[in-house]
Amino acid sequence: MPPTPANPATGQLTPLVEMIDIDKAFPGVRALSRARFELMAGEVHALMGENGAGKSTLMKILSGVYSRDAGDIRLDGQPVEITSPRQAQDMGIGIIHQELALMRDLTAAQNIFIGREPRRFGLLDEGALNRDAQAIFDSMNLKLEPTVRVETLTIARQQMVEIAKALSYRSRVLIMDEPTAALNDAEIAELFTIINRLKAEGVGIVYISHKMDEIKRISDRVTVMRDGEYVGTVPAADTPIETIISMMVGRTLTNEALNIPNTASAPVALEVRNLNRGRDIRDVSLSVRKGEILGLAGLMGAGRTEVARAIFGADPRDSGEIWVNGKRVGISSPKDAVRAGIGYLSEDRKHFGLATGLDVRNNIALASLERFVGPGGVINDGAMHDVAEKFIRQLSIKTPSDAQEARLLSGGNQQKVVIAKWLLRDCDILIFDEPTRGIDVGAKAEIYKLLNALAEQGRAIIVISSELPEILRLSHRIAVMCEGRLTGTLPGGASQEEIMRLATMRPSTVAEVHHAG
Amino acid sequence: MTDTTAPATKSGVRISGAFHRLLAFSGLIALIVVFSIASPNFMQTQNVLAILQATSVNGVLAIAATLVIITGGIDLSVGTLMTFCAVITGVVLTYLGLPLPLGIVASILAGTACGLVSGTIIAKLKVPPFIATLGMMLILKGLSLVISGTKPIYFNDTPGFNQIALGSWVGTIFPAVPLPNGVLILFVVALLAAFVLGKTQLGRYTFALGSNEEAVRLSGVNIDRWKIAVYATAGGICGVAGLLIASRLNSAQPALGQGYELDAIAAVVIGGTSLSGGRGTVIGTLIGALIISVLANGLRILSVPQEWQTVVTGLIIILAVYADILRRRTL
Amino acid sequence: MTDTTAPATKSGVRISGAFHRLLAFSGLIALIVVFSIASPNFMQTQNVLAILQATSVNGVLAIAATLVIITGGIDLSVGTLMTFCAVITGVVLTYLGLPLPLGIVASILAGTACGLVSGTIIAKLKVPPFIATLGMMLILKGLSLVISGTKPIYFNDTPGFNQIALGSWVGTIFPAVPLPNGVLILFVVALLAAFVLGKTQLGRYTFALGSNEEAVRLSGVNIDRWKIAVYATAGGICGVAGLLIASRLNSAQPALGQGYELDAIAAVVIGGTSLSGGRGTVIGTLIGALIISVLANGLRILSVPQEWQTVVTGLIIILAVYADILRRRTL
Amino acid sequence: QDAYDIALISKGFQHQFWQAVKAGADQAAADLGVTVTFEGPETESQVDRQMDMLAAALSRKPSAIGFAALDSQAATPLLQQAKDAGIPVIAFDSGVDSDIPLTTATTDNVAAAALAADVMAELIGGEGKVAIVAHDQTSRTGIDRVEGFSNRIKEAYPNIEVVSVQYGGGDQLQSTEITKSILLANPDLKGIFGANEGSVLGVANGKQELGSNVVIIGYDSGAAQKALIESGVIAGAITQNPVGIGYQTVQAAVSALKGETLPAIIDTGFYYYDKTNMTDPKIAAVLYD
Ligand SMILES: Nc1ncnc2c1ncn2[C@@H]1O[C@H](COP(=O)(O)OP(=O)(O)OP(=O)(O)O)[C@@H](O)[C@H]1O
Ligand SMILES: Nc1ncnc2c1ncn2[C@@H]1O[C@H](COP(=O)(O)OP(=O)(O)OP(=O)(O)O)[C@@H](O)[C@H]1O
Ligand SMILES: [Mg+2]
Ligand SMILES: [Mg+2]
Repeated sequence: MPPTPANPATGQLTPLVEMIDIDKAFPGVRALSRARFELMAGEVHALMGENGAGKSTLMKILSGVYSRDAGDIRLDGQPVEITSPRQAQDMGIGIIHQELALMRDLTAAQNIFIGREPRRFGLLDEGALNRDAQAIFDSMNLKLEPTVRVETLTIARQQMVEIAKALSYRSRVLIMDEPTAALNDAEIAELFTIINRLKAEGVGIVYISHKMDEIKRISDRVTVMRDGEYVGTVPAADTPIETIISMMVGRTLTNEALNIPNTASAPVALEVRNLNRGRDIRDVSLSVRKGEILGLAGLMGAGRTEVARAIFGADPRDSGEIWVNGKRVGISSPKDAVRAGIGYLSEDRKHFGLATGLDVRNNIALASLERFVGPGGVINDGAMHDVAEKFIRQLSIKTPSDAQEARLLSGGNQQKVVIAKWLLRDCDILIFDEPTRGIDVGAKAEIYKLLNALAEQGRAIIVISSELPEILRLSHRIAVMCEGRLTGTLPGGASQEEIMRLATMRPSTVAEVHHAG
Repeated sequence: MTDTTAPATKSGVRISGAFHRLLAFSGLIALIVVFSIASPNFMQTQNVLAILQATSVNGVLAIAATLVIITGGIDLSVGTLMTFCAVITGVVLTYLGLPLPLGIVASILAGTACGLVSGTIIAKLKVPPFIATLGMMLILKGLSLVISGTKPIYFNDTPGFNQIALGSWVGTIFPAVPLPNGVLILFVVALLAAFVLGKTQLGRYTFALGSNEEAVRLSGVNIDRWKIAVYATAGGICGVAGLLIASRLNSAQPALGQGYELDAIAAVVIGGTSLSGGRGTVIGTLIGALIISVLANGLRILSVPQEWQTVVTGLIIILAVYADILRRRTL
Repeated sequence: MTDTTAPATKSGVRISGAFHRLLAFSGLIALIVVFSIASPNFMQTQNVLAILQATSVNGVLAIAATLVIITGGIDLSVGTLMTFCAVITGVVLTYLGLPLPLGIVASILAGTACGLVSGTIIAKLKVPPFIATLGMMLILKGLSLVISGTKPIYFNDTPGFNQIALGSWVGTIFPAVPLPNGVLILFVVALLAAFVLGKTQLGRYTFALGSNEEAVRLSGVNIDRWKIAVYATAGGICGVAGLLIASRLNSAQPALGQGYELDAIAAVVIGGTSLSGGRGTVIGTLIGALIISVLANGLRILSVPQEWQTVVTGLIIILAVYADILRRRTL
Repeated sequence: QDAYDIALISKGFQHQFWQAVKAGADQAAADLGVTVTFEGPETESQVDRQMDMLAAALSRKPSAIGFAALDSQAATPLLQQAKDAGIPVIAFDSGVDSDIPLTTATTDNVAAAALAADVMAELIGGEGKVAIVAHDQTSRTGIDRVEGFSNRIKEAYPNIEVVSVQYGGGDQLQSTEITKSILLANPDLKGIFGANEGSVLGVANGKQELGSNVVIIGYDSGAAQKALIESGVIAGAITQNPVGIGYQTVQAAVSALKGETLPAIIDTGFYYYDKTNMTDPKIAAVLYD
């Protein structure tokens, strides 16, 4: 470990948190091996590593979720034992978990203050509860009703609720495990304002993310892990991104530009005409050609996910037609869509993507099980195993075997499993909603390559992403949505500013209706 | 379990949902209308009181089950716990000859204590609620027989004991409404339970546990303690049911109670509470319990042969719940 | 419901888990050891056969329940469906005087058809499984009484009918092992069910549905069809149970069956299958069913008074499951 | 004038014994031109369910009520209600501890079970071990028959020991398993008394499954039990006169409605029957299928 630098802001030398030589093993998996980490007060310390490197595990140990097998934890230089989340909270350690841990049947405000409800005369004071939650939302510039049930929120909004909840603890140490994975630029900017404010107040922040640009923007130091081991700690400002990446993956990645062929003359594979659904989708029409990747951009809540789900038949639509390869198709459920050759990767892998209790192999095969069925309905597990192994290699899914239960994988690796499921299904038309959510740089590049290859084979692909660079890098064309409407379509080489202009182009009538409702 | 309840019905007491709640009565109202037309005897005061009286014990048990089911658990022991509490009351009042208030306290304490034990086995030993309460059901069933010597214990020496369920405090004030105390007690228990669920920390954690237990734990809440508290509260409510049934029969019948858990859970589920936890209402449970007893009473009043009563009950339970699902979907 | 099963035990039949499975017998083995020491009569061949025979009906019902529970559903109708199938067999063989094979087919078909109806109500009408199968339980109970005229139907005119459960094909080949056919049939059903669960598409979707139904739907799978198929399969298995019980009693007893669902579900849960779905094994269920019948038999052999039998059964069920939890935790 | 509407609330419904009572009641209804309904709870422990049935019957305003009380004390308030409404009440099967019922059509279960004990003693030669498989530990009939049998043994046959009393809920399958355990635990067992139809059928089943030659005394009749007595699996059984109970209850109700006076007790009698006297018209008349 390099010598600990003095905190630039305070000049204080005792670290707020020290984790030394932490070991942790799960059945069949060595998650951490002599892992180290150090956090100063008033510092944003990025924790980096590939999917499955052990970042979440290390932070779960710090926040009392897991117990460590070996190693020391020091707080303000004093050795401590952290045995429960409650104890971590009492020590001033707060965490935003990577896998959202919300109570779906409760409201946003009830979630935020769970365990610390304001009371009057011994009874719950819902008024105060909602006011307090509203105050936090206001401080985050977040427009959200405290009384909305989190189950009805999109994953991005749920993420914002988690952030609000973590802020409400006023912790000295705040761990953020991929807080921006589901967020859009605007919300990320908002989050960074908050982080800077906390930093100024002397809070130590652990920041985990796979978005490399954020690391430069927000962090002071970067610690890199690989395979559960400590690789090194470097100052963020004067370390090139390439160096950090090579520390993460153990080699240098070449960032090849993707060649984007012209598809303007190819036949239209999917056409959506005048799609409507309540207030979320208003008269959306779009089309994708064979061999084309259409990026779908927009701010949080623009309705992109809603459009995708409506096309896929996951939600009923009020009106609108769907045409595949020039033929109108009736889609009223996902099975119709899949039969018509459409696949949809959900943005919410935990609830809509992964059968968490099944193993990796069966999750990958879930949408294509018929392929492995022999006479008498008997499954050919050998063939399934071979296919699963292929994807495990191709997407470098970190798992002890293809028989590991999906829920035991790290977040990014779970995402890869869901992607593999749709790659295996081999649909003519693929709708990928936030496909690289939580995926590390190396694997991201691999997925971009795969998507490109699929397009070259003549597949039509729609990519919904909150990361503009991703949209710009992948898309032949970019459609932009705002408040349920399609506000414009741009060519692949469009600038970020053009996209943002369309993404915020809200017709006054729309705004009125929205606020009235 | 598959959750088929729509977002609209949910936690606690809330005024905004009042209209919605009213609609939920529709299945019940349809039954009442049909039976009223079919038989002139159905809507007579005496019969209405008989229906309410028949609802009281199952209603109270169902409220206990509601609390537990909202946490995502299940309580199979409600029926035999009720009996056990009745037997304890019998021991206190008849065998020991202690005064009535002590008998009442004993019943509720015994219920709470047994709930505490179930809750502890579930929370601390991590035994699934189904097994823990199945075990409790059998243990209590046996103990009731042991303690009572397999004989009913009569309350003949405690005059006024049968007034707990059969008297009518309301009737003494408003002679026109001779509401039996048993029914009054059911309503009071329902109000209290709705209040606890909607307004107290215990209620909040009840919903939270059923919604995502792990998330509650990660939020630093002592989930064991609250879970135990829920089972203990449910146990106490079963103690009330024990008093009701003992008072109604003027005796503690030690062999009764098994099988009652199914009716209680059925009332809860008919009332729209999901067995997967996280959502549920006391008023829904009351409606569910009423549907069950209106159905039983109505079919009897119409002199439907007993084997057909069973068939029709099964059909109507499915239809009532389906109607409720349709209503929510179109809302 | 809280999921307390550890990662190690999960879907299907897998060889790597064989050792682990063996350990799961420990609770059962402990019981057997204790009873063998306590009574010299316990381990006699005849008593062992009696225990196995006593497991056969509940074991088959529990296997049916296992399938449904793995999907995250529940089937309360297994007991009365069994009876209904027995009555149908009675009608076919005794009232209509048709040959034996038709009676067998009729029972299994009747079970499958009823399962199909339950499954359709659940999948298409979105009625919660608890309600749909509760309704079915009542409907079938009533119909059994109606069809049979509330009288047992005897199979005296069908010689050989009672050989289905009581004969011993194994015994005719190996006279030293007079295994009753009922037990053989239980094992065959278990093997088939384990095969279906572990090796077929139906089995795969059974686990997938219980693990995350919505994810399966969004994978383009026709979940309704598979869900219905699971309930229909479970129904068919109940048809087998109907044959077993009818053959054992040489009659279709229309009033029997209610309450059997609790024993069946208990066997499933004692066997480590989680009521929240997604995991479970047939072998676990068999062990669960055996624990229940060993316990009942052993306590009777020891002439423990009945009320204490109940208490001890309750205690031991909790302890057995707790021991299993400890074992998994330390694995 | 409308035909009389008589509501019978019994202790059970599905058991063949109660179906025989119902058959008698239906017969009387046909003979006397009245209508009867017949209802009973699932098990004989469900006292409160029986109260709900009685309450619903009262709401129907029947002309008369026939009532077989699971617990007569518990029913007192509702019976009072019937009396106040001027609805005559006839008790049947077992007595109701109250002066409200105008008469009771009943069998003396204690005496009947004692008769079973006497026969048993004779058949096993006055010594050895016997067991009882009964239907219910707490219901009146269960208690009376178990006590009637075992008290008689204790008083009159010092060399006979009742080694086990177990309860199978009247469920044949459960009674079968119970019987097998008893037989296996007591290889020298001489006899078993099955205290109701479901129990004794289970006992016979268990005996046959184990190939034992234990002496069985049964209770009630029914086609299966009669066949088993015929074939010698069961030595013989006590029969009450359930058809008669049903018939006489309805008849008494009609008499009461017509203002006739009734005897305090209508003893419907009980008999021991076996292969030898089954076809005796007096016996055959009280047996049911
Ligand atoms: N409960 C568990 N049981 C078994 N293995 C586990 C468990 N939790 C984590 N692992 C394994 O430990 C390793 C580290 O996982 P961890 O979640 O810490 O990775 P991560 O660095 O956060 O990855 P990601 O970027 O994908 O979130 C992974 O291989 C994962 O599969
Ligand atoms: N202020 C708000 N509070 C709660 N829900 C909102 C709000 N604004 C929008 N929504 C909901 O967000 C949903 C639209 O989000 P959707 O996920 O379809 O959009 P998206 O463009 O994919 O955004 P995201 O980036 O969040 O995935 C609608 O269901 C809408 O009702
Ligand atoms: Mg992680
Ligand atoms: Mg989205």
